[in-house]
Amino acid sequence: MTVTLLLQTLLAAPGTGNSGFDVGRMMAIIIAAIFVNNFVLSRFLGICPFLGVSKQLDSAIGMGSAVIFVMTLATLGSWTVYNLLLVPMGLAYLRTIAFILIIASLVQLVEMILQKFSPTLYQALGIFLPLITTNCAILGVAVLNIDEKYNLGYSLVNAIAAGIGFTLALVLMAGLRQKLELADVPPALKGKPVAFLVAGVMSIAFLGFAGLGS
Amino acid sequence: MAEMLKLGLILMLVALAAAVALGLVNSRTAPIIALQKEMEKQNAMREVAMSLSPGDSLAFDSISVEGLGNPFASVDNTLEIVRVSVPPDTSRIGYLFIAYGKGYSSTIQTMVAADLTGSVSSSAILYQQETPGLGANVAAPSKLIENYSGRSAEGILLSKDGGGIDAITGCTITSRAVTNSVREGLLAMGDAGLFRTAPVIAEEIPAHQDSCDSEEGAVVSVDGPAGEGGME
Amino acid sequence: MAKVRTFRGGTHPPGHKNLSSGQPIRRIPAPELVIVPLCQHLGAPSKPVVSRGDRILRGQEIGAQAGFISLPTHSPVNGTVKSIENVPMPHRRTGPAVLIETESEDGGQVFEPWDDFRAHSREELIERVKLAGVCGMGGASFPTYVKLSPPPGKCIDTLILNGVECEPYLTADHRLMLENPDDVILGMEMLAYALGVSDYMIGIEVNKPDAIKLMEAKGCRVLPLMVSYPQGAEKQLIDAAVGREVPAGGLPMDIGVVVQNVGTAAAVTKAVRDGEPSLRRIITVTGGGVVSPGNYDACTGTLFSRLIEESGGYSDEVVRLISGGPMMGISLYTDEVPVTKGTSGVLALTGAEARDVEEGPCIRCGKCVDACPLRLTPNLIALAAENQRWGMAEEYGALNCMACGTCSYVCPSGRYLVHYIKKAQDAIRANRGKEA
Amino acid sequence: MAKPARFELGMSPHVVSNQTTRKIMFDVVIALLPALAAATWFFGPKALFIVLISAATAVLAEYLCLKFMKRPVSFALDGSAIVTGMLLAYNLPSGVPLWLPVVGAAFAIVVGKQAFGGLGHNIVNPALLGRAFLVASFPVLMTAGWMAPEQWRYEHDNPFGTHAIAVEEMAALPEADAYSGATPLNVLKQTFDLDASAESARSQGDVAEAGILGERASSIRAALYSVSTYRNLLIGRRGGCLGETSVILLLVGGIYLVMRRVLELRLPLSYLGTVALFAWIFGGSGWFNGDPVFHVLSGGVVLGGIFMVSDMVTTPVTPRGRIIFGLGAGLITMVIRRWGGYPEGCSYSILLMNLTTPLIDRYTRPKVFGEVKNDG
Amino acid sequence: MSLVKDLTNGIYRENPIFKLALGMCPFLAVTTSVENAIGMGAAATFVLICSNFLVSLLRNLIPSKVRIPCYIVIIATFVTLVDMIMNAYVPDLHRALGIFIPLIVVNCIILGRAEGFANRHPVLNSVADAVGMGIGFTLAMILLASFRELLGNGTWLNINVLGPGYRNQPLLIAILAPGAFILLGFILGFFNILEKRRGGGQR
Ligand SMILES: Cc1cc2nc3c(=O)[nH]c(=O)nc-3n(C[C@H](O)[C@H](O)[C@H](O)COP(=O)(O)O)c2cc1C
Ligand SMILES: Cc1cc2nc3c(=O)[nH]c(=O)nc-3n(C[C@H](O)[C@H](O)[C@H](O)COP(=O)(O)O)c2cc1C
Ligand SMILES: Cc1cc2nc3c(=O)[nH]c(=O)nc-3n(C[C@H](O)[C@H](O)[C@H](O)COP(=O)(O)O)c2cc1C
Ligand SMILES: Cc1cc2nc3c(=O)[nH]c(=O)nc-3n(C[C@H](O)[C@H](O)[C@H](O)CO)c2cc1C
Ligand code: SF4
Ligand code: SF4
Ligand code: SF4
Ligand code: SF4
Ligand code: FES
Repeated sequence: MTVTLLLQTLLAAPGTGNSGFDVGRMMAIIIAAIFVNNFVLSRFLGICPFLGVSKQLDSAIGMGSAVIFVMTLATLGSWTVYNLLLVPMGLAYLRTIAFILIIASLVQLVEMILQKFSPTLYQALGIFLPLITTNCAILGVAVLNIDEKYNLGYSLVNAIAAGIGFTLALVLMAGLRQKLELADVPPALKGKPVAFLVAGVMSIAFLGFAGLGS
Repeated sequence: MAEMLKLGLILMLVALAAAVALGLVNSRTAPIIALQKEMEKQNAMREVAMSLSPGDSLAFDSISVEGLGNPFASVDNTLEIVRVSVPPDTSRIGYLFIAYGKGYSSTIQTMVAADLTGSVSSSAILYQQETPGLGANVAAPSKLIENYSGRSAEGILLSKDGGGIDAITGCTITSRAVTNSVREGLLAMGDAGLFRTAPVIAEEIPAHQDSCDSEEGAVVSVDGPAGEGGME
Repeated sequence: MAKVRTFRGGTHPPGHKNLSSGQPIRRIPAPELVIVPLCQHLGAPSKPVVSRGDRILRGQEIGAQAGFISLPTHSPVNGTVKSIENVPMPHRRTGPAVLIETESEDGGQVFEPWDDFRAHSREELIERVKLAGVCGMGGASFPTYVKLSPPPGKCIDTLILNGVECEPYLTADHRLMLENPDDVILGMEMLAYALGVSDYMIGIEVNKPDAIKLMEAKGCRVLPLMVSYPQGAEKQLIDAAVGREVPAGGLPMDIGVVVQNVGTAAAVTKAVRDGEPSLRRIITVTGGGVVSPGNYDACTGTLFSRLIEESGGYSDEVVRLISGGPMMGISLYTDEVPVTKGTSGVLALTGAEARDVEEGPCIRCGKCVDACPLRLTPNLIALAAENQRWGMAEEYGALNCMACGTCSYVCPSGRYLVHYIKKAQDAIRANRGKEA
Repeated sequence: MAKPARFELGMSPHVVSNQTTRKIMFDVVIALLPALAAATWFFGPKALFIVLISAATAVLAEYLCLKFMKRPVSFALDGSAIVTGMLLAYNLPSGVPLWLPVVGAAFAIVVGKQAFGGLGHNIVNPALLGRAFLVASFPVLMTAGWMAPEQWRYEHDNPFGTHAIAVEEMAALPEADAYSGATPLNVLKQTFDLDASAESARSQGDVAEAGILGERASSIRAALYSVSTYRNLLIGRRGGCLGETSVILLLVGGIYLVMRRVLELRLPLSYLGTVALFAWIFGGSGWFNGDPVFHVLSGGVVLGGIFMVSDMVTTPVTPRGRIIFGLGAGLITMVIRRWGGYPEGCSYSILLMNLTTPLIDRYTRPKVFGEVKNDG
Repeated sequence: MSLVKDLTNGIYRENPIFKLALGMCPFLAVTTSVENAIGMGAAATFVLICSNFLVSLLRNLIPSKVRIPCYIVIIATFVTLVDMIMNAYVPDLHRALGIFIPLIVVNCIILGRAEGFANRHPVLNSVADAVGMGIGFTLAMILLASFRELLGNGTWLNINVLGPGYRNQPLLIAILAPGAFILLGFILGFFNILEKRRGGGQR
């Protein structure tokens, strides 16, 4: 009884008593977050790790998985705190502070838990976790979910899909950069400039997804 | 242990100071923000509703109709509608509502004024974040929304979809989003019985010639003066 | 004729074999001065055992075997040792050689001729092959006796004689099979006996139908092969002939096969039946750069210039001189280099024949990938090597490359793929050396 | 008879095949000519003009870049820039202003090719990048510049000409829309829109309206999926980008390339095959009732399949990789056609798959000779 | 002397964007117009100055173990302040900058300067550093925004520059996402060339 009530509350759109989870809308959110409004290539979120961790394919995959993981957790934490704590208490203006603290402590927690219980996973993801605290894609997804007024279900879907979209861009970028390492890039454009050009080219290609799912 | 306590205390202190500072500023800015929003909306409402009865000063009161849904509106499943009247007469001369449509890159909000027969007298884009130079052109006084005027739900459909409204070139998605959201809003209001007759071709019945009478619709609540029943 | 087989990949450069394939082998007498290199085989050079002024006999050992992978070297003439010095070699570097002033060319039967080799034990036969200094005549000049003595545990079941001669222009093996089939077949039986295998055959490409017919008529088992370069490479030949893949980094004997060139077989026959060490070989002199191409039977230590003379000298358009075939041969700046046991051809190319394209960037057409018989990605290895990314080159399999040149041949951008890959191999090996 | 003092030295192999990059590129130019003839026939001399301007700009841009970067300018004449310029022009509607190909070709060469190091180093197809750049920059010109075939010969009195897209039922569509969206795929996309409207009418209980809309959609589709449409698509009498219309003449070019051993068939076949398969699966209004023939013949997939999927610089080099590339591009093409914002997905699908090329190459590198046995 | 150095440091020599490549997301996202660039720059500069000031002031009071959390709280506080103030007084700009205002929190220029500079320097220097970094960030944004607005819309700070003919058919892509990446790529390349010229001249 309480459990159903709790579930209903959690799945509800904020501000109303309705719960709802429409598969069609979920698909639209997923497609939008991965392809149409890709975090990196269209929304400009998470550019720093996108540039910083895309030199090697392995680290790109590691970073991507870590981001998906943390995004999901951060969404869970931030959505719950915001809608079940801050809003009822009239403290919605503390959103930014609350979210950044939630994310920072979540990352700490995850790091500790991983280190203790799954050293292999920690080995794989560990070095990326501290980087993630100050990654605006994570805070971005938490804030976007509130701005879009998604209920918890949609928020989680959006978070996972955004993480996948980030990973997709990162992995493609890593492949392309490894190819470019052997290319005869003009000296003036070597390094960061050409990385931005690659991102621009990717971003143009992703325009092909425009309108998908709408 | 004492060390930990001390650290925790310092952190608490900092957080507390922050919260207090923010609370203070918030208490200053919150009313301004609310007022700002309200002013914006009032202005938009006045501008759009003017077409219902040019020259008169108007009064608004909002009603909410349960069951009129719009998945993109902030408030699920409830289409918020404002009744327009010319004071001191309390009889309505038409309605205002905001239509929400998912466009190319944003949810576009269109404010629509409809007369009692269900035909649009004017509309304006309240919010959009479409591509500048492309979809964003709907917000510039565009032929698209001007074309709604004088049409009822039936007529508000893109030519491509078999209706008579021409899309903005290269912006089918935006155009369709706006058009369909307006159409759906009107249809929903018609279904709720807010219009006096079943929607008719606008030219046949002159606008605002009738007085207030029965509202058999599923009106649930009639709020006080505009501004408190938020249309956000 | 049996089913025609082949391997996957490869290419098909124009053969140009008819320049010399109709020319019977001509025996060239030894020149007045023979320059006998002491490192005609793969492995450690033999140690000189004669000194200046010594009078020596044909077939006499002038260099002693200097290790396991090494062979003795013999004098091809009767004469006087003039000097021992470093001379330019066909592989472009210099190497030690014994210079001998020729007096005559008779004798040379230094071992006891065996009428019936089966009357002797396998070990005796292998010992004879070693003492006679026989090494592979198909390219790598690997000491043949080593190949005949597999380490314990390796079980050899198949012997393939390599009569493929897939390099364009070259016809020495072809002429040998036509003119001296009995020596080749007898040699093959001797090799089979030494290895203890009963399954042996000879692989010949179908552009030599007369050789296939002749060998078959002599009762020899022939595998006709489609014309494709580099079918003569042993891994590809084994794949084509018996459908087995030599493991990467492994040797043919790992899968129970030994491959020997037809010329090697003939040399074995000479050593066993006639008791004569390895002193001469058959060489094709050809290309548009010589007046009348031909095939010659010359003794080791004969200068290339002498062979060219025999072929009527250079034509006017000659630009490039190559030891070996056009695909794997080495270009020389001088023709004053001696014939070795491994010299299969001397090629003089005109400007029109020789490669004359500027190198462009790789356009990733994938032709090299499709053509590489070892299924490497030559374009990627080369790119990595150009950027000194040795680790990446190794990851792409640079060490497997056998330098057959197929990739460079097909590349429309004229990229020096083999060159880059070889550079990567050197760097990788050097790094390994450092680490070790 | 003279013996040179010294022979030239060179690395083995000392002989090479007679295929060169320049020959390959000019073979492609030759193979593109039949389609150019069709473009000129159907869209007038302006089409020819656009192609010439685009190719000339491409070569000039390449020359200037090479000069600026102090690289051998002879590369500008290796033919690849001409191919890029021509293919970009082939991807433009014939109604565009003449400065558009200049901007597009310059972008294609400078940003799409030279910025990454020139021939062989670019990561995506320069011509398609140029097109996508133009679509994003000038969406109205690029989506409304269609001309009806042979219109130029009928002056301006009848924008449709007598043949138009040879779909009589098109007359049922409002003139303006039909004109600006005169390509077959545009028409098909509009039937999907009609279906959607019918669906929403039905959900609102307006069954009659739904019936009418649905009827209209399927009657237009029936006209599209017909032999007379196929015939027009084959010969090129239809609206569309100027180089994509005549399937037969494109195929003539393709066969020439195959004969000259320039075109390797794995990519085109896997691409076109995948388009056909998914066209059947979801290219229609529901499931498993699409028309593969219509989908393969219309839009740019034949042009893309023969000339762009096969641009070796930006597609995988490995045999298996090429098949995977074709599969991916075919799938994305059909997804965009069916559900995306654009009527045609060919160019974006190839661009998107270009991005995956390094990954595909990496994971499909063939097993080195002898490695299989080693594992066993 | 050193105050001036601290001030100019961030403008060119250690420009947060061109040299340090920090804070890329807001940089790319809000440079669609010069107006937005200035707004974002002002907001970030304000937060930078306040947080550097406060951090420098409190640097001896806060134990190092809780340093980072305290900084985060301080920065987030100022960000929220800016958020509320902009929302109240410049609502249009607030709407245009959208989610990137709260994201100033994670902009590592700010945390980076708090941790890397204010933590070790006196108040005055810290403020100078913040002003310099803020100006550097703002100027960089104005540079990119100028290109994007001019090419993509034909205007500069909403002033019509390139004429109605151009505005009819602008290079729309410049204000779209790809335009930001590509233009920034070329700007960085241009700086590389400049740098090399200067280096070459000195040698
Ligand atoms: C970068 C970009 C931005 C676009 N922005 C919009 C937009 O804001 N509104 C819109 O309707 N279409 C937009 N489109 C175009 C749509 O994807 C689609 O092509 C168009 O709606 C088709 O309209 P048409 O049928 O009128 O040509 C955009 C396309 C691109 C590439
Ligand atoms: C270090 C080394 C050891 C070899 N050991 C053997 C061997 O034990 N048995 C054998 O049959 N061949 C052996 N070979 C010979 C090779 O299998 C091969 O015949 C030789 O490298 C020449 O091949 P090619 O002419 O195709 O280049 C060896 C080669 C090398 C380089
Ligand atoms: C690319 C390549 C092509 C070769 N072609 C031939 C050939 O045509 N005939 C031949 O006898 N050996 C050829 N070889 C050498 C063989 O691989 C092998 O070493 C030889 O047949 C072994 O016999 P041998 O030791 O008697 O020389 C080739 C080697 C390579 C790497
Ligand atoms: C079969 C073939 C197809 C080609 N297709 C294209 C193409 O679609 N777009 C293009 O810009 N260049 C194309 N080229 C030319 C060339 O590969 C191109 O300029 C390089 O991508 C530039 O590095 C093609 C070349 C060949 C041989
Ligand atoms: S290259 Fe090697 S395989 Fe080919 S003919 Fe010459 S020796 Fe034989
Ligand atoms: S030279 Fe090496 S890489 Fe090239 S084809 Fe031969 S084996 Fe393959
Ligand atoms: S053949 Fe030459 S151009 Fe083609 S992929 Fe190989 S190296 Fe590149
Ligand atoms: S904190 Fe943010 S802006 Fe700074 S480097 Fe990290 S991701 Fe980039
Ligand atoms: S500012 Fe660095 S990830 Fe967004």
